[in-house]
Amino acid sequence: MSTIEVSAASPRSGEFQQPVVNDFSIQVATVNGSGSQTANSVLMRAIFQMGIPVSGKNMFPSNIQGLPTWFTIRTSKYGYIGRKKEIDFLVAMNPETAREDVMKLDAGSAVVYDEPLKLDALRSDLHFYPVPFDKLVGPVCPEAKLRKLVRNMIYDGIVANLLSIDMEEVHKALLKQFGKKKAKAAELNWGACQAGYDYAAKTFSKTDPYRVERMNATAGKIIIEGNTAAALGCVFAGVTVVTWYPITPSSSLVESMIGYLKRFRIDKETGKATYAVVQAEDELSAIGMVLGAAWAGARSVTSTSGPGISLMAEFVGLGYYAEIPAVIFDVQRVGPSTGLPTRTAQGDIISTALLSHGDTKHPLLFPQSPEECFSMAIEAFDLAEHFQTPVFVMVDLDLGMNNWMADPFQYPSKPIQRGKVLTAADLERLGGFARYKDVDGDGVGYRTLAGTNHPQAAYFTRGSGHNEKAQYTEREDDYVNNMDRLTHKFETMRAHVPKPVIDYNPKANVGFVAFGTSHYAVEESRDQLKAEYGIETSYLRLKAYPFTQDLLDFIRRHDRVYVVEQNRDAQMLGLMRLEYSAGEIAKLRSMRYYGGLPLDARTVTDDIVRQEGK
Amino acid sequence: MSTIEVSAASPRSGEFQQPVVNDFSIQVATVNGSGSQTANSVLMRAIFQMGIPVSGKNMFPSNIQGLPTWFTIRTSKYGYIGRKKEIDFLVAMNPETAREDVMKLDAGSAVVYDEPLKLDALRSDLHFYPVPFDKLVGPVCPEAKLRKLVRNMIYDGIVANLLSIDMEEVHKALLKQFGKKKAKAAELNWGACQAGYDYAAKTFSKTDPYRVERMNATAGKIIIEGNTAAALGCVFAGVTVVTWYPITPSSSLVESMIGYLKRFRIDKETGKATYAVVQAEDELSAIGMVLGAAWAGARSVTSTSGPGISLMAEFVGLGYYAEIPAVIFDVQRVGPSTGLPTRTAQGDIISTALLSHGDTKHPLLFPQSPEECFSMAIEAFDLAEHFQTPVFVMVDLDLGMNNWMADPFQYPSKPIQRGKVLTAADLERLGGFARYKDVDGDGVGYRTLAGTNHPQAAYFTRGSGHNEKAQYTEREDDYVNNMDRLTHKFETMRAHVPKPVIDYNPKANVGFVAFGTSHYAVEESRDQLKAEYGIETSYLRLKAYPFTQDLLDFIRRHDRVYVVEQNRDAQMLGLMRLEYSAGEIAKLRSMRYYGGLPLDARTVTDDIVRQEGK
Amino acid sequence: MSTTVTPPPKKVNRIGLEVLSYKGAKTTLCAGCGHNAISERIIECFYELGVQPWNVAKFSGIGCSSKSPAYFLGLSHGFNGVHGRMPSIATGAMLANRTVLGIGVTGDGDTASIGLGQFMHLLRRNLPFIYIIEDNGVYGLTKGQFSATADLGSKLKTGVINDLPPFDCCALALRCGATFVARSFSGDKKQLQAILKTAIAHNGLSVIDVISPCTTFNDHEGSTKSYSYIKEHDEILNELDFVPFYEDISVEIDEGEVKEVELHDGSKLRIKKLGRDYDPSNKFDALKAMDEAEKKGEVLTGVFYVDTKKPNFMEMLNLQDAPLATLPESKVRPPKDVLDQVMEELR
Amino acid sequence: MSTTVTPPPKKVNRIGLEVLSYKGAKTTLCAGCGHNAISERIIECFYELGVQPWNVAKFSGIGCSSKSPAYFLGLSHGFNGVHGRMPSIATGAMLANRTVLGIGVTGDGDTASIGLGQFMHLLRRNLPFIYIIEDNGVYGLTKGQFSATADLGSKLKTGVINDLPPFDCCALALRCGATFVARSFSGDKKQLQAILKTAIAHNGLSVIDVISPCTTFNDHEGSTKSYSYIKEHDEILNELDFVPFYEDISVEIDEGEVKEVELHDGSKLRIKKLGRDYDPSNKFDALKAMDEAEKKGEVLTGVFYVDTKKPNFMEMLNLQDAPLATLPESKVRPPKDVLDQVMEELR
Ligand SMILES: Cc1ncc(C[n+]2csc(CCOP(=O)(O)OP(=O)(O)O)c2C)c(N)n1
Ligand SMILES: Cc1ncc(C[n+]2csc(CCOP(=O)(O)OP(=O)(O)O)c2C)c(N)n1
Ligand code: SF4
Ligand code: SF4
Ligand SMILES: [Mg+2]
Ligand SMILES: [Mg+2]
Repeated sequence: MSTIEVSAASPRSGEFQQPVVNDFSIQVATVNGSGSQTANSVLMRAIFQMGIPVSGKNMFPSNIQGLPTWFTIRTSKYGYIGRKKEIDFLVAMNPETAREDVMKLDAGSAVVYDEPLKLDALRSDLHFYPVPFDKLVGPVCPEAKLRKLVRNMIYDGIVANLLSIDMEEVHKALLKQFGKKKAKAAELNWGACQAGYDYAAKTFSKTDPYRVERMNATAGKIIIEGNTAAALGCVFAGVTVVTWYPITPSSSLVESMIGYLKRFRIDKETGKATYAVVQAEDELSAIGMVLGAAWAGARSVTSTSGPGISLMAEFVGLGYYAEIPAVIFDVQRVGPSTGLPTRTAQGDIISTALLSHGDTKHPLLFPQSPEECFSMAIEAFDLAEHFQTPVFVMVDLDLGMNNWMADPFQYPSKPIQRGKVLTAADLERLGGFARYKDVDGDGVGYRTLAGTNHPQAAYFTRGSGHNEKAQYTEREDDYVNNMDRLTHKFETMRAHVPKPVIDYNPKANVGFVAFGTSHYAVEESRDQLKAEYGIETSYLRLKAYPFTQDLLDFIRRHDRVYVVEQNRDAQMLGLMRLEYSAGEIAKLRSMRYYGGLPLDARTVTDDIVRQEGK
Repeated sequence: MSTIEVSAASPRSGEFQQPVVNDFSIQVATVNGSGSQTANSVLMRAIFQMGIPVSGKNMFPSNIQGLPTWFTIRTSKYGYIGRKKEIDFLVAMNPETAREDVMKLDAGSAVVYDEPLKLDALRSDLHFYPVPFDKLVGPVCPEAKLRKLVRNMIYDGIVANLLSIDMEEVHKALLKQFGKKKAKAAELNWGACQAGYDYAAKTFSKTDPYRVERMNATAGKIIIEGNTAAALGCVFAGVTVVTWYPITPSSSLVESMIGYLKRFRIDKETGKATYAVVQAEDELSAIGMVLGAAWAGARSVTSTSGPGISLMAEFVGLGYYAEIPAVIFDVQRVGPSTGLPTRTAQGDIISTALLSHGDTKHPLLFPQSPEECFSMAIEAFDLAEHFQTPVFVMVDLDLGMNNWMADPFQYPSKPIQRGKVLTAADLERLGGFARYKDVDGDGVGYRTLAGTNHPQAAYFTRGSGHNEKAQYTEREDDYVNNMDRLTHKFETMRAHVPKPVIDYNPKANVGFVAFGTSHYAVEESRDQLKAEYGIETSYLRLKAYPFTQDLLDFIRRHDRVYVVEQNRDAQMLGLMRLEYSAGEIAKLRSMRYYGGLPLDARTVTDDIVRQEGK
Repeated sequence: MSTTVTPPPKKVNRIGLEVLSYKGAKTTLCAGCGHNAISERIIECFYELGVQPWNVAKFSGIGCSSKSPAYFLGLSHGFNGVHGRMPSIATGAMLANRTVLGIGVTGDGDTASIGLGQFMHLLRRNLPFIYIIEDNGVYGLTKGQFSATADLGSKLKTGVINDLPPFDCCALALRCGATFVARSFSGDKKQLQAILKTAIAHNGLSVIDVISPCTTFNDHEGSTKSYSYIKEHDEILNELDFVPFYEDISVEIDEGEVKEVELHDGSKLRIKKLGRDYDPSNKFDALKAMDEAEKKGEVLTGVFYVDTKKPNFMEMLNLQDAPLATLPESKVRPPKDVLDQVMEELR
Repeated sequence: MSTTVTPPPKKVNRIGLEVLSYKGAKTTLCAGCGHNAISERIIECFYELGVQPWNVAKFSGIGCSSKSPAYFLGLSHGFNGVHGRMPSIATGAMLANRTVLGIGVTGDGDTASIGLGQFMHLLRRNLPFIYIIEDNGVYGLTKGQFSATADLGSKLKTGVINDLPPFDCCALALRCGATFVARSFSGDKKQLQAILKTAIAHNGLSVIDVISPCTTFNDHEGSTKSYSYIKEHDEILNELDFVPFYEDISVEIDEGEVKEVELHDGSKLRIKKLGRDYDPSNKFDALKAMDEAEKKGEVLTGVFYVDTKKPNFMEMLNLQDAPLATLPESKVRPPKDVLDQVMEELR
């Protein structure tokens, strides 16, 4: 339990605080299963509708009901949507955590709280707004058993009033949230919301500096979770076989995919499904089905998290060695083992890149936004089929399960790429084929699909030693040739994986390398470093492993390169160490965070400053 | 099919070949399931009994009967027992491979073959000895159905005569091989052996230069397979729970352990077993049982190969994070996937060191000889219980399944080390404990065993987030502290793992680093490099991961350090790259072989010479 | 060996412990979750029978159900493993220390989906162990997807209907080697207590499938694992009466309709058949009863099968009576002459 | 849809292929291995029924048995996967292309030990697929350890006796959802042919447990899976006669003792009951017959169960008739306006 030294000075007394507009964070502390999620989404959406850049992060426990949950909403006129370390405006609804939540705040922060908690006794340097929620909820919600839920909507009204959030927008957000079907519920909740607003209006004289003002920075944007975006990506990638085994934080990816498939992938003419979704009995089965389906020509995908990846190790080695396309989403959570299932991490990087015994290497993609969850899902299928190998899309809980502002997704510009598949006609023309022959010099052979109507279509797939003709062999030369071709194939991939996004700063001799959700902290930290310490930086955001030439160039052009990642063992840096020469490695530094929360800019900045010795 | 240019010159014609004594290799080419194994062992043992350093390597196919098998016996007065690349003396019994076997030979080699194969027509630069095996076997083996087996013993006689192997020793070896119970079979085979000897004596005038002479280099030594040695190690380590799932090349480790346990581990007083062996339904279950047993205080072990290691990935992560001792033998075979199940490799190094999702790291031991299979088995248990973590012993097929000369094993000098386990008395004294508290500053907490007769003995073990008291937590600080302690524990291990064996050569600026069976090739290659190219080398033989300070010092003391390993991706070198600074990494070079055969010195020498630009 | 003890003072059991010594941490499961009720029953039974808590080990996989061992027997060692693999962990632990009483709590997903293979192989081994399935037909902790025990036609809140036949864990247990097999309902206090106590006294593998509704995700109209559905369809196979070894049975009731089974520790399970003619020592009777219930759409609860004779895993392994975990070095490391002998053989 | 075709010329089948087109590579299994005989039967049946070889896909796990797909149907795609996980691979492939005829060959270790979980879950799904277990009670390829189908009391060459009860794959298949369940013996050419042909014609999951002795490791005195043991204990349940759809049944024999089952493609299986009264469309009859045989120590072979009505996995999934694998982009990528609509919903 943290015990912060607090200045005795009351904020009310004298010294005036500059108004803080569109640049603060709100935290709502409740318990899960209490239905606060709706109220929080409405709040976030209302701010979004006012054109203000906003992000929402849900910190929830690994159970279903009754444990502490925190939802933080960040508004940022600068467009920063990473986590903000400091909480400026707290809504304390959970008696269990209220004390610690309040003690953690910086002086000058504001606290809306449930009156009976008497939090104002704790500190004198905060702005307190006590609210008698139980008193207020009674009149607006006659039905006692609904009050637990409706209660939450009251704080929306309170907050709207204190932060001058437009109630029109709140109402609109609320209606959208409940949808047409739940009109009655919407009305009930709107009543509660207004009650809160009115109470605040007549009770509080605002003393804190926080408020919002309309902007025009969100026009046309959408709000979506990364998992939903990835699901859409698969649907538009033309996925045909989907297998899964539920696991947090991956489940919602497949569950939303199922929803879209049902809506958009039933064949008009036949009324039948153009896809198959199987909830497998476990992850071994899920990946087995994916490999079987892909082998027979389906675009197949499975989604899981760390524990599932570990269980897939043997099968993924088969996929690598038998050369079968597969797309596997790893929505990462904190490990090792069960770890923290509802916290975020980038901790499966190296073990996934090298997954399975023997000499194996797998391509990984690292989406950073919902837009990239969508586009990389499509790229992943093309890549997997082009290179006939399992491809991993490394999402994390923060990206997958939190709500993100995003630009509407681009409809795929190029047609689906199915890779080197020989049809009956091709076979007729060629008079046969050798499955594992490197015909084109790219290390990728030609394959046929079961059921191809030609007597020469067949070949025998196995995880044991095979020659170019896919025949069983134990010969030293056959085995070595095949393994060398696989290496060559992996090298060829470098030119085909998504290229990094690079911001070269001619003034910088320090460079950042980051990927996935670490991006948001790095982006903001760069501004902090420059503004506060005059440290100029360049930035390369990785999108894929194997690395492209760009990374090497980037390292060479800087004196020190900080690889920022959310794991303990500097795993991405490790992948670089595995292949780079001493000269580059000498320049690499590590910035790691592994506390399970979405990475924030201040943590990055402080660490870099320390390492830069400033 | 290789087609070698061969000189027309016949060996018989003119030029005299220096006799080659105790320094050549014999290869017997047969099919598996034909019972040649006995004949080969007898041959090897007879030479061994003559005091001549000898090694035998069986190259067998991944089926049970009827495919080509090669057994090579190497004699070396210098004591080299690695594989010799060149075959000097071939016994060609397998029609299927005879032609290629012969074409591969260097000029001047000798060939004993089954007369009908007419191999002498193939080349004129070899010494051919045709033998009418079917004619010879008839008289000595009236029973037709036994002839297939007895036939093999004939070539023992032939070879004994041609190489002047003492028939007394052959007889002794044969009797030992068959044991008292099979006296009749022994007699029958001895007859065949003599028939072969006599036939050779009266038929051939020896033209090849190869023969053996008595030495005194094997006195007191034993012949044993690495797996058997490891099994004995476990028995003398006081193993109490053994679980396994059959897999080549690991099965024989547990099967021989079962044999010894039955003989030596039945309690005299009670007549009951002081151990439990369970053939599990698969490797997930095998490792689960090991973890459960070790958690409850048993010394438990399982043995498998690559595919099993992959299946254990999730559970091993639990072992790491819940901190449970376990000993896991990985008798490595060629991967990825099923690969070549009956060929050897060192290909699971990096994937095992980093096995499981999230941030995980595991200690690995690398036995190089039967002696070390025995001693490291014991060390592995002590290490696992001391550090409360899974420990892997990385054997390979060559060491595990081939016959090796070895010194008799030393009886353990120190008592069994059970690590930090609190008894009821301790708890009484301490008045409780915190399972994951770093009391001693070594990162290792104290544990209690289920069934400890004390109300404060209990704690709750989980793979999810926990604090020092082993209580469930999702707190950032708890999680980070715990993960940092685990890192500290791993660092502490460096001082406790077996130290490398180092041969510093003051004249050398080139160093070798090798481990396991790569040692034999390196040892011989060093002599070749010095004798043939004047290249002086130092040598560090690794025994364990994490690395000790010695490795760092070794690298620093040399300009170039070649890491020799039997895999494609330079996995051990990779582990060094993950932790060393640029300066050291700049010195590291890789020598890799991944053809599935035991590594030979010539292959190493040629590659080093190439890299050294000589 | 049944002895008469003077009834212990009101607030403590026969080994002098209060019920508090059998409780665990505060539950984090949902209010009304069937699993909580089962935890309560476990606490009561271990308390009432006076089992030494620190001679018990608890095991579980992953799931809401698998969390529950943290909420009972706080003085017992606990091991919350990985999803679906509890049987192997428990087997290892029981082998390491056969003197410890082992109890496992798992879910239907943990047991019948990902864990089916381990469950089935545990059955073959007849390990002395109590295996409880808290069966709600869904994956609670991952928010309510169907598990492999979901009944045909059962409906999710989302409207999805299950079209795959369920695994009946009791039927599998019966066929594949468990020696005490029963089904109960988290809401049936008396029946569940008798079954749990029998399992505690039994010297072989006990498999108890307890229908335990998930109030949050599977307690609605259309679910076949809801409280109301079970209450309507619960068909009680037999009436049970457990008599601990340390209690005298004074009143002998009419033998005609009661079958008495003497358990390993001398306790007795008295089974009163209701209506149907049924012999709980006969596998095939049990299977028939289940099949009929299945046809009629009944949820049959009670004791299906009990076999006190079949050798358990420890016996098959001819295992030491003393725990392997703590055998002294003298028992587990053979003397030097043994090594010398082996070396000689290899010369 | 049964049509009359003029009998094809002597050396080719009705689609004009010679038997050679149905053979595979030379076997690398031991001489006398039961698995080789099964491969022969497979070759014959596919040839005689005139199945298009390149419209067949072969699947297996790891083991001697699992090697055998390389030794038949050389013109069919084959997938030799990992140990015990063939069911998932096959399921995926069948979903990708439902028009392909899928046949899986596996071993008792592959199916009942490491693979039991996948096997059981495959059963639930009633995937249209032929699942053959080449059952020798041991792990052949790893040199003869007991598998989970080894019978109680069976002895290894080393003298070790099996003391764990076996899994009966047919009983499990029956209970858990397979719609054609049969057991045969690699040595019974006629029976095995009729069963294989029925499986080829069946439109659901066929599970065929074929006792297939391991001559090298489990064919000795004391083994219950040896040729001689099976020959002595083989108890034939029913006599089978398969009539392909393209052949007229002229002679109608006495209905009294023959049950005729019409299969999906119009072929007919005619089952002549021997002695015991038995209805192969009744699960419970089948289970009873098995249980009795078990008690008597008989190895019951024949057709246990056939159900041609139960919906298969493709139907449950409401799957396209055309192979998913080759659906055109127009069918699998929704048009732009759909994406726009979704984006609008998310604004
Ligand atoms: C390997 C692995 N896969 C998936 C999960 C996610 N997961 C956690 S609990 C659970 C299912 C629990 O269902 P059940 O066993 O029925 O327990 P219940 O919550 O219903 O009591 C799943 C799939 C996991 N923890 N580990
Ligand atoms: C994961 C894994 N574990 C173990 C093995 C070793 N292995 C190969 S085949 C086999 C058993 C085969 O037995 P069965 O399925 O009965 O086939 P059979 O050889 O008897 O025909 C085993 C254990 C493996 N290949 N993969
Ligand atoms: S989700 Fe269901 S199973 Fe989980 S605790 Fe809540 S009620 Fe129980
Ligand atoms: S070992 Fe047995 S199962 Fe394998 S091929 Fe030989 S006889 Fe067949
Ligand atoms: Mg459940
Ligand atoms: Mg078998």
